[in-house]
Amino acid sequence: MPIKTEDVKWIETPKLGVLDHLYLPAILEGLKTTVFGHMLTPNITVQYPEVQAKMPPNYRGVHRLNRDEEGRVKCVACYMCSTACPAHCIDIVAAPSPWPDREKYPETFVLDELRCIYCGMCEEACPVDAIELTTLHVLTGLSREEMMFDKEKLLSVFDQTVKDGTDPIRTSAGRLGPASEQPKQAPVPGQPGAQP
Amino acid sequence: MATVHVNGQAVDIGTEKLNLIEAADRGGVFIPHYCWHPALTVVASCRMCLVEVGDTQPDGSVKMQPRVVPACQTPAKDGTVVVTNSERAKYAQAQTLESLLINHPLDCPVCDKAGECQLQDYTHKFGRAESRMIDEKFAPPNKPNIGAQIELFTDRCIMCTRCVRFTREISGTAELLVNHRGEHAEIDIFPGQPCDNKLAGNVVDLCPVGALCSKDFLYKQRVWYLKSHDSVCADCSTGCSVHVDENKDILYRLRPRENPLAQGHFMCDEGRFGFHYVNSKERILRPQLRRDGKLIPATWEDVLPALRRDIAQAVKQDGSAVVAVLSPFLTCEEGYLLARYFKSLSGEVRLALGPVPTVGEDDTYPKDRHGKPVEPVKFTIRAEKCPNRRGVEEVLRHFQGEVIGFDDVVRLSGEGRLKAVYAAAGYPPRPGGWVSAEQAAALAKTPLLVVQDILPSPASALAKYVVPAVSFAEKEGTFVNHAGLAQGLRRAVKPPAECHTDGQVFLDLMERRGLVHAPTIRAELARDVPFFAPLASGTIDALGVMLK
Amino acid sequence: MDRSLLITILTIVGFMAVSQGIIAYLILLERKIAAWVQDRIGPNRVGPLGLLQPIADGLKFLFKEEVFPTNVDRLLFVLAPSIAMITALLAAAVVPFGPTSVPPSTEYQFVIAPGTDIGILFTFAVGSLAVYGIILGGWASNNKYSFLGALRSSAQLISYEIPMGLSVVGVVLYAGSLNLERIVQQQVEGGWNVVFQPLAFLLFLTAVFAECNRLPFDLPEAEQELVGGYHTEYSAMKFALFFLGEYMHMITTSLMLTVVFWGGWYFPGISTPTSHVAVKFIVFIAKVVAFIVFYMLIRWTIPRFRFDQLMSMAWKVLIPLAIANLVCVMVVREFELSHWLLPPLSIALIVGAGVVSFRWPAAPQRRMPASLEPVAR
Amino acid sequence: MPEYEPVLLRRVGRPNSQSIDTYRADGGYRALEKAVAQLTPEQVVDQVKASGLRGRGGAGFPTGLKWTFLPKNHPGPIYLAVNGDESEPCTFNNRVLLEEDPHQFLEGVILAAYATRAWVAYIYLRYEYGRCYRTLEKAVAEAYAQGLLGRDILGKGFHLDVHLARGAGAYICGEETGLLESLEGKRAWPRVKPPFPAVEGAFRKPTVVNNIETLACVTHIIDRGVDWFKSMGVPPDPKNPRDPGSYGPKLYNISGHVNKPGTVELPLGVTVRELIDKYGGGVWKGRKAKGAIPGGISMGIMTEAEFDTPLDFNGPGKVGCLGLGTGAVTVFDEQTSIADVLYNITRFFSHESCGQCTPCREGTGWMMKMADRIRRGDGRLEDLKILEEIGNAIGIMPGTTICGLADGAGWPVKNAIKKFRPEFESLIRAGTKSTSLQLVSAH
Repeated sequence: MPIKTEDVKWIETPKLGVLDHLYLPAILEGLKTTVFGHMLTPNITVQYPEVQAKMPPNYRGVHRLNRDEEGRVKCVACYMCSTACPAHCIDIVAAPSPWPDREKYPETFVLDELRCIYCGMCEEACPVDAIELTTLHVLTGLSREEMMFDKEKLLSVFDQTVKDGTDPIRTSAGRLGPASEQPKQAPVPGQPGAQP
Repeated sequence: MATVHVNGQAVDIGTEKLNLIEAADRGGVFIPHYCWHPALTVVASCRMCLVEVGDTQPDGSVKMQPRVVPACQTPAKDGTVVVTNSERAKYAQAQTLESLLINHPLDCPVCDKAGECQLQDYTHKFGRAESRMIDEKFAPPNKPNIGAQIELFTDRCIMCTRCVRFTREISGTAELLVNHRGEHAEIDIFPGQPCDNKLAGNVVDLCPVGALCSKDFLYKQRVWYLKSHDSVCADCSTGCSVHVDENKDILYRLRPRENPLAQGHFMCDEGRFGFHYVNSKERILRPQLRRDGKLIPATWEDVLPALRRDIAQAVKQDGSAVVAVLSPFLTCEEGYLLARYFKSLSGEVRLALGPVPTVGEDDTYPKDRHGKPVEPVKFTIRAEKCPNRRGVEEVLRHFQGEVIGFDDVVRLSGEGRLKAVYAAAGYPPRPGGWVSAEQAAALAKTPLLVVQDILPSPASALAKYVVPAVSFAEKEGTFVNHAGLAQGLRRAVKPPAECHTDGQVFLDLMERRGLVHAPTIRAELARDVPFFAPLASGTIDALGVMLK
Repeated sequence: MDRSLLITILTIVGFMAVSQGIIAYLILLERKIAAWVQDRIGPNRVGPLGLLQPIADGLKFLFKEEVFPTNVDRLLFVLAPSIAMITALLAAAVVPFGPTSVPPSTEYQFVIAPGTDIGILFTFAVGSLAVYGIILGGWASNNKYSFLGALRSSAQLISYEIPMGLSVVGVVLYAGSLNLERIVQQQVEGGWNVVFQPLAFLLFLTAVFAECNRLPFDLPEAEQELVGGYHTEYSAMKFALFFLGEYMHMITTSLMLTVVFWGGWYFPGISTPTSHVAVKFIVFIAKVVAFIVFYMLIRWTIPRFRFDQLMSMAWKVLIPLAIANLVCVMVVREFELSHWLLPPLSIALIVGAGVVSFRWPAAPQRRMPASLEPVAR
Repeated sequence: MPEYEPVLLRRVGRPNSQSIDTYRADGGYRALEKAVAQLTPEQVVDQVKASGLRGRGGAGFPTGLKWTFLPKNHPGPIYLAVNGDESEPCTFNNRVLLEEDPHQFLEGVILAAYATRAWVAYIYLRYEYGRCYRTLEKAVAEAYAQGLLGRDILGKGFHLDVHLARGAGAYICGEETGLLESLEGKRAWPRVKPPFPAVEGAFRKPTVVNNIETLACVTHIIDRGVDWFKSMGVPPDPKNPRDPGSYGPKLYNISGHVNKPGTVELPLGVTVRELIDKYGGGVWKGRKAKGAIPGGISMGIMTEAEFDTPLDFNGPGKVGCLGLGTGAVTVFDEQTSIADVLYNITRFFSHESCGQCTPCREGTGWMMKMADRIRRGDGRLEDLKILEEIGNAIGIMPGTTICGLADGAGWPVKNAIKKFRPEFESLIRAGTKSTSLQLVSAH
C-alpha cells in the first residue's frame, strides 16, 4: 500500500543562529545532559540475579494457556496462533471437545519455547484470549525436550501466574477482550441460544 | 451468436444456453452465488447473485429492469446487459450478506470450513464490515449423526438447499429435507434415515459454509495449511478427477475436481474416504529379501543387482517360464517400462494382467425411492474397482498381442511350471485382498517370486523379494478410465523415505540412468504404442485426453 | 654509572609501569562512565566495585589465542600494533607528567627526558607516527573494512596534524621556546595560555580528539560502519596493544593540553612555585584526569561526524582559524602590544567564524524530485 | 348514495342457503346455463375482461387478462386452481361466501373452467376452514349429482372435475405458486417466476389461479351483464396511468377495535371512515381510532387522518399503503401502543416467512427482534433506521425475493415508522415498555 500524501509529514531543517554555528553552546548543552541528565542520576539497572526484576505487565515472556471458570482449557484449537506464528513454534492437534458448550478443543498443544521469538502474535490472534504471554522471563532448561511446553505445562504456567498474582495486562480495554467472555446468563432450555 | 454486455464489456457466448452467472464468468466477472450450482436445479433463493439487468432494444438503447434480479435464474440472451458493480447491485449483495450473518454464528475459528468458506470470502469481498444486528442469534443444536460420514452444524446453515437438491436430483435418495419455517428452517433427515448414500460426501463439498462437515476430515487440519494437487481417484474405473489435499506429505482428503469428460462435479464416498491406506503405518517401507527362509530388510543397493541377476538367470534357463504380472493399479508408463524390461530380456517372457477387482454391478445414480436406477444417469460408480485396466491391457496387447489372466499365472505356478514371477501389485487394501492365501501358496511354488506392493499380503509373506510400491498419490503417470479417457496423475505427497516409485524401480531394473519423469516416458509410450498416440507431447492437461 | 642516567632509567621504568597500570584502570573508568551515562552500573562483578576487572581483562587478552587470518601479511600484521604502542610511548618521552622547573635545574623533573629543547616538535613528530601503525594494521589485515579504516585514518591524521601544529605555534611564539618546561614556566609567570589564546586551545583540543581517534572523530574504527576498522582482524594481545596505544595517546595528549595550555602544575593560589612538590604533582595530575574524563564524557555526548564533515571541518574551519590565530599572536609579538589584547582577538575570531558560517552562502541543497515536493503542509 | 343492495351476500342468512335447491330457486346456475348455451369460452373471457373485474385476492390483477395468458390450443390438461387459503390476518370474506353460499362460488368455478377450458379445478382451502370444507364438499356432491360437474356438463360436451384440497396451515400457501407447490404435496415454497403458472403451473401444466370472491363475481358478471358490474365502483384514476379502474361489489371485513365487527358488501370505493362509522358501529368504548390496517396487514397502516381514503384498488396507494388487499379493515384505538402493533406485525411475518429467500427469511426475523426490543423498552433510534431500510430492501419490488410476502412484511413496517415516528422516538427515548407489556406487568 503506498503511503498517502496526507500521511507524509515534512520536517524542515531548523534555521541555525550565529550561536548555533559556533557549535560550542550545543556541545555544552550536550555535556550538561550527559553529566547531569544521566551520569549523576540514579541507575535503573537491577542487580540480577540477586534482585529479580519486576517486569511491566505487558512484558512478553513465557506463554500460558488460560483456563475458563471451570478450570478447563480455554483454547478452542482454532490454529489461529499457530497460523499467525512467524516462527512456527506452535503445534496443535484438535479434537472434538468432550464438553457440550464448544465444538473443538486441543488434544495436544505444544509450544517450542526455544523456537519462539516472543513477538506476541499468538496472543493477538487468539479469538478467545486463551494464550497469553506472561511476565515470566527466566526460562531455562537442560534439554530441548524440556523447552517444548505441552498443554499441561502451559496450564501450570497459568496456575502459577494466577497464584503469584502476575496476570498479564494486554490491552487498554481491560484484562481480556470481549470475545473471550462466555455469555453470563445461563441459557434457558428450549429458548433460542440454549446450548445443546 | 449472442453477445452479452457484462459491466460494459461485450462477451460473446456463442449459441450456448447460459445463465448470467456463467455468461459473466466468460467475461471474467465473478457473480457471487450460493444456491446455484451448475449440476443442480435453479431455485434462486439465496439472492446472492442479484445484479442489474437490462436488454438492448432494437434501436440500440438499453432498457434496464426496474429491480435487481438473480443472475442464476436469468438466461443470457443476445443484447442482455448485466451490471454487477452498480451501487444498487452492490447494495443488494451486501444486504443479502448481512442477512445471512444475522443468524450465522461467527465461530470461524472453530469452523472447519474457514479458509474456503464462501460466506467468509463473499463477506470479505462483497459484504459489510460489520453487522448491525445486536440481538441474540438463533442457534439450533448440531446434528452430529445426520450421516455416518457427515455432521451438520445446524446454526451455520444458510439454507441454500444445495444438499437437499443433491440428494433429490443427483443421488435420488432424498434423505435430506428442510424442516421448520422462516429463520427457524433447518436441514434435517427423516428420523432413523441418515444420509448414508454412496454419494453422501458430496454434500460437504456442495455446502458453501461449514454447516455440513465431513467427520473423516473434521478438525484434522485447517484448510489453509493444505496444498492441493490435481490427480485422479484410483478406486474405480470411472477415474474421477480429484484434488488431493495434503500438508507436510500427509494426505488429508480427496475432493472431486470438476471434469465433464470424466465424472462431472462429484465423486463417490468409496473413493473419497478410501485413501487412508496411503498414510498407513502398515505399509511396506523398504525392500526385503529372503535369506535363510526369513524376509529381512535390505537396501536398494543390495536388492536391485540381486533382483536383476536372479531374473536374468531365470530368463536364461527358460524365458517362457518367467511371468511379469502387471496390476491394473500401475500407471500406463509403469506398465510400459516393466513390459519393456521383461521383453528386452527375452521375447518369450510372458506378461499377465493382475487381478481386476470387481464388486457387483455398476452403480448408477439417481435412484428412485425403491433404490432402482433412474434415467438419465448422472453418476456411476463402476463395478471395476481399479483405475487403469484399459491402459495396462493396451500395453500388454502391444507387447504380446494377448492378455494372460492372473488365474492362469496362479495355475501355472501351482503346477510348478514357472521359474520366476514378478508381481507388480500396488493394490489398496480392500475386502478380500488381491490375492487369497491359496493363490499365494500356489505362487510360492515358483522359485523366484517377487512381490511389489503397498501393504503386506499373503503373497508378500511368501515372496523371495518384497519391493515397496507407492500409491496413486505418490506417483506421476497416466490412468485410462473405462471410457478411454487418459488423465494425468500428479504427485501429491512424498513416498515414505525408502520407497522408490514403481516407475523408478523399473527404470533401475532396466539400468536406465536418471530419475523417472512421467512426461518423457509418456512420450515414449505414445511413440511405441499406437493406442496412446494422442499423448505424444508427453503432457496431459487438467481434463485429460480422450483416447479412441 | 651516571646518577642522572639511573634516574632516567628509573623514571622510564616507573612511567612505563604506572602508565600501563593507569591505562588498565582508565579502561575500567571509561566503562564505568559509559555505564553511568547510560543509567547503568558498569562492571562490578570482578573484585569489589569491579576493581579487579582490568586484571581480568588483561589476563584474558594474554591467554586468548593469537589469531592470524589466512591472508594477512604476517610481519606487518604483528608489527603494526607494536608501532602503534611504541610511538605512543615515545611521544610521552618529553612530556612532563608532574611539576617541572626551568632547565637547567637540579630538582627532579617529572619528565623522562628533561630539558629537551625541541620537546613539542618531538612529541608531534613521534605522535604522528602512530598513524603508521594503524595504516599498517589495516593494510596487513587484508580486509576491506580494515583497509577502509586505515585509509580514513591516514587522511584524517594528516589533516588534523596541520591545525594541531598551527595552533601550538602561537603558544610557542608567545613562550619563545619549544621546551615544554619553559612553556610551563612562561605560564607560571604570565598566566595560562588558555586565557590568552582560547582559540588555540579549542583548535588544539579538537585536533587531538581526531589524533586519538576518539569520538566524535573515531571514523577509522567506526564499529557500525567498518566493524572496528583497522583492528577488525586483531585479537588477543595484538588487539590489546592497539588499545594500549590509543589510551597512551589519550594520556599523552591530556598531558600536552595540561602543559601547553593549562599551566602544567601551576594553579594560582594553590600550587605556586613555592608549594610542595606533592601539591604541584596532585594539581598536575588532577588537571590531566579532568581532561581524560572530559574525553570520555564527550564520547557519550557528541555523535560521530560524517567523513566529509570531518574533512571540511579541518580544512575549512580549523586551519584558517589556526592561521588567523597565529597572525594575531605574531602581530602582538612583533609590535610588542599588550598581551591582554590576545583574549579579545581570540574571542573575536571565534565569533567571527560563527558569523561567517552563518552568513556563508549555503552549500548547494540537494533538491527533492518534483514528485516528492511537499504538497500540503 | 342510496342504500346498497347486496349481491354476493344476498342469500346470506336465509334458511338452507347452502343447498343447491334454494340456490337454483333463487336463480342459481342461470348464468352457467346461459354461458354454455350462448357463449363460446372466448366470449366468456371477453365479457369478464370487459367487466374490468380485478382479482379480489389482494394483488388486483385483472382476471380476464390472466385467463388470456394461457397458451392457445394447449393439448391439456389445463388446471384451474382456486385459492381458498385465506390466511391474511383479519380477513374472512371467503369464509362467509363458502359457508353461506357455496353454489354461487361453485358456479363461478364452472364458468371459469368453461372459459379457460380447464379439465380439473382444484379448490385449495385453508386447513382451518373445516366448516367451509364440509359445506363445499356437500355442494360439490350436489353439483355432481345434478350433472353440473363431471363429464359432459349440461350436455355441452365439456368436462370438469373438482377436487378439494385442504391447506397445509401456512400463510405462504396462499401465495400463487406456493399454493401450487402445496397442491402438489410439497413444501409450499413459492416458485421462481418465470415460468408463470399460466404457462407451467400445477403439475407442470398451464394453470389459472383465482380467488374465491373473484369467481363468485364471475357468476354475477355472466348473469347480470357487464354493464351492471361496471355501474358500481370507481373509474380509472386519471393521475395513475396504471389504474384500470375498480368496478363491482366488494366484501369488506371490519374488525379490531370497533363496536360491530363483521363483513359487509359494498361497491368498491367506500371510505374507511364510512366503513368504521356507518357499518362497523364506530370505534369501541367511545374512543378515537389511532389508525387502521386497510386490507390485511401486508397492505400497511393508515392513520386516523387518512381514513377518508376510498377503499378501491387505487385508493390506499395514495396514502402510502400497498393496495386494497383483501379489503379487511382492522382498527386499533388510540390506546394501542404502536410498538405493539409493529411487534405483532413483524412477529406474524417472521413466523410465516417460508425461509427460502435470504433477505425475507433473515430480514423478517431481524425486524421482529428489533420490534421486540423496542416493545420492551430497549430500542435504539438507529433501529428505526434499520427497520425502514430492511422494509425497503426486501420483497419483489426491489427484486430481492421470489414472492411478495416480503413486500407485505416490509410495507407495514415502513408505514408504521413513517407515520408514527414521533411515538416510536419518544418511546425509545423514554425506554418504557409498550402498553400491552405494561398491562401484563401490572397484573
